[in-house]
Amino acid sequence: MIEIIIYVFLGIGVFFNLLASFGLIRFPDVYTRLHAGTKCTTFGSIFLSLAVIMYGLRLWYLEGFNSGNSVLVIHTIIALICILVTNPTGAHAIARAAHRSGVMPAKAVVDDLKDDRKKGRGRKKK
Amino acid sequence: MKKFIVATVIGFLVYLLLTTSSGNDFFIWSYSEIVVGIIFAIIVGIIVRNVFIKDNFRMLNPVRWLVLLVYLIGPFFISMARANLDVAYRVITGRINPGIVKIDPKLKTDLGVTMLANSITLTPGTLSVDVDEDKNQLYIHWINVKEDALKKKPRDCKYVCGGFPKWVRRIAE
Amino acid sequence: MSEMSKIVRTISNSLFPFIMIYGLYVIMHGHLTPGGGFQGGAVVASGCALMLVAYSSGWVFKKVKESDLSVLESIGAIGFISLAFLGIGVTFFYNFLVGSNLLFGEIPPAGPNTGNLNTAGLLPLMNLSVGLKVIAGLFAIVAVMAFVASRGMRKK
Amino acid sequence: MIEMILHAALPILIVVTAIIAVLFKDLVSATIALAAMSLLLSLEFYILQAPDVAIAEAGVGACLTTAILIISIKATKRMEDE
Amino acid sequence: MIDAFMLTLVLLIISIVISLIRVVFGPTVPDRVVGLDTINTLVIASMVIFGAASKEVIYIDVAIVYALLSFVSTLFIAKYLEGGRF
Amino acid sequence: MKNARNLIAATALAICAVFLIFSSIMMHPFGKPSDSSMDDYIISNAQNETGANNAVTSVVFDYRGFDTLAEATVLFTAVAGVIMLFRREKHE
Repeated sequence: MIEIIIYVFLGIGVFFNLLASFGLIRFPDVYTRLHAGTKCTTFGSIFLSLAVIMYGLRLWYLEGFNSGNSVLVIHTIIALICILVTNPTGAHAIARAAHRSGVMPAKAVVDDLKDDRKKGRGRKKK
Repeated sequence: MKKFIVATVIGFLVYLLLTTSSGNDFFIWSYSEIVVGIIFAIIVGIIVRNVFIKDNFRMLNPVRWLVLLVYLIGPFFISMARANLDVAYRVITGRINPGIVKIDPKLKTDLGVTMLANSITLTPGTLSVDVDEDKNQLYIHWINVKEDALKKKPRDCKYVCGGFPKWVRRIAE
Repeated sequence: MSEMSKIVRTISNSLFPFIMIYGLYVIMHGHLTPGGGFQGGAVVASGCALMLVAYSSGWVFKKVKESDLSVLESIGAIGFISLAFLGIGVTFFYNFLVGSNLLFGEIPPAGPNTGNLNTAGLLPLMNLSVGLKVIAGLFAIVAVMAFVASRGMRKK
Repeated sequence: MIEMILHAALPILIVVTAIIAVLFKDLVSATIALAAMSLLLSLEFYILQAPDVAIAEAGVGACLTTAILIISIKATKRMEDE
Repeated sequence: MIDAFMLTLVLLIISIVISLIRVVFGPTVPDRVVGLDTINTLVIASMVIFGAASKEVIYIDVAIVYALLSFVSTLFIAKYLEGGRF
Repeated sequence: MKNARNLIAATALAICAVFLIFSSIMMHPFGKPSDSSMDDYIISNAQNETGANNAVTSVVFDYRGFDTLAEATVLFTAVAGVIMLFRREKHE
């Protein structure tokens, strides 16, 4: 039973990771590529880590309470938390750097940030 | 002094999490691990006490952590799954309508703004690009701009991030 | 404009103690798990570089001076060499603590096991001194270079 | 069989990223390619079951080397002269 | 079970190759950084998978180190691109 | 002139490639060194003699301690050089 759950989780994780790299190729500009590259890899990594956590819990149950398998479960949870914290922050840093270095979104309907930055710069010059 | 004690206790708990199943003197830890962990936690607490906690001790309340857990498992995870299906749809069809909008979530603390920005980055169709340092307003790249949202100048929150500011206010303020 | 945005600063503040605890864990468990003085020292130095990039080099040099970093590195080097000299009664680098009832004196059972921290004699102490040396040295290189780069930009 | 594929594919990727890092004229792009090479090299060490070297490569190669190179580029000119 | 993990690892390597195309042909520098960020997360995921596949408990430590430190190099490049002083 | 230089470089590259391919064909199988007496000694005795579970650390810090000493010297020299090169002048 639990093996089927592990297989399903592995399948979902690999599907979303592949989707992320295809989205990276297909989208037209930096910001939409960040959408694919951040969300899909984070979601896929969550499911891959959940599969490993299930596997470790199963080993922990089979081999007894004092075997070393608790390290597998807890360290995977810590790695998952690190990914969840650092990944969106890195995406935010890249997006801000791209906008400040002059890469504008392609085919944009509305761009409030550009207008506000232009206004602020004008005020500083006066 | 209070900052030092909080940083030390949190460092010690993290060290205990890292060294599970090292013996069976004290549950699944051995005494030598605990002694070394206390020494390291004191060193780290002395170094980071002014950086780790600025001035507020709101997150020490365990009820807030419980609400955070409920938030992560419930609405956050569901909207994250919706986000990924949305991205899959856009990868296959290639239909986008992007723009950068400005919203005013009316949050006061740094932690609240950080949590809201990271939640927005991981949920459907939105990505936080920049933050106003004084007024805590967020600039958000939106992959599919709706016409209704463009009427007022600080755009309406409910189109972009749903009920997230309410949850974040309950957790971090 | 020398600091990064508010989100990056908040995340760096809450991640910095965790990186330090993790690096000290890698240094201290060098004789049980993969890692050791050099690896853990590189991890802690990278954590300090995270603070340097989130704030600025001027902010870092208000907290710690480069002469302090030099002193820390020298303490690490002297500790390592004196630990090696302590066993000069038999040979240089003689591990005299193994098998005695002093600090870190036990001998683990043969074969694969989860391990006990209180083993291996001089090795944890040497790991600690090398770790101190690597932390101070690598962070001093990065911080001094960043400070000189920003000062050169200001002069123009 | 699957391990053979891994041991054949990863070194080819490492060589490709190294050649890219040499060929770029923009130094920031070359640094990015070098960081990607360092990541893949660490994965190769990890698959060859040498986690000690993998941690050292992670700390020094992927983080501190990138930092030092970026700081040096900041203090000098960015584009390479023809 | 082990075969499933190894097959997952091969698929992750294929996805790393596809992301590498964006690093090579990205028209601007931020595009290349996005590719590097994606490769970071994929490498962390494959390290976790291989640690479970080889049944070595202590190998997961390397994945934690990578998850913490790859973020720092991304921040350095981002700070250079937005023109801030170090 | 430039043509001749390219020719020499191509020849050297070809010779190097031939030797590398030959050595990779003649290489030992993975995990089986040609002389394994030293490895066997360390694998069987390291845990008992130094008391460390991780054999790599026992080699680096105990059996081959002088290498680590030299590495520490290299790092010390590098840090001293960088700090001396980028020192802050007092009169500024």
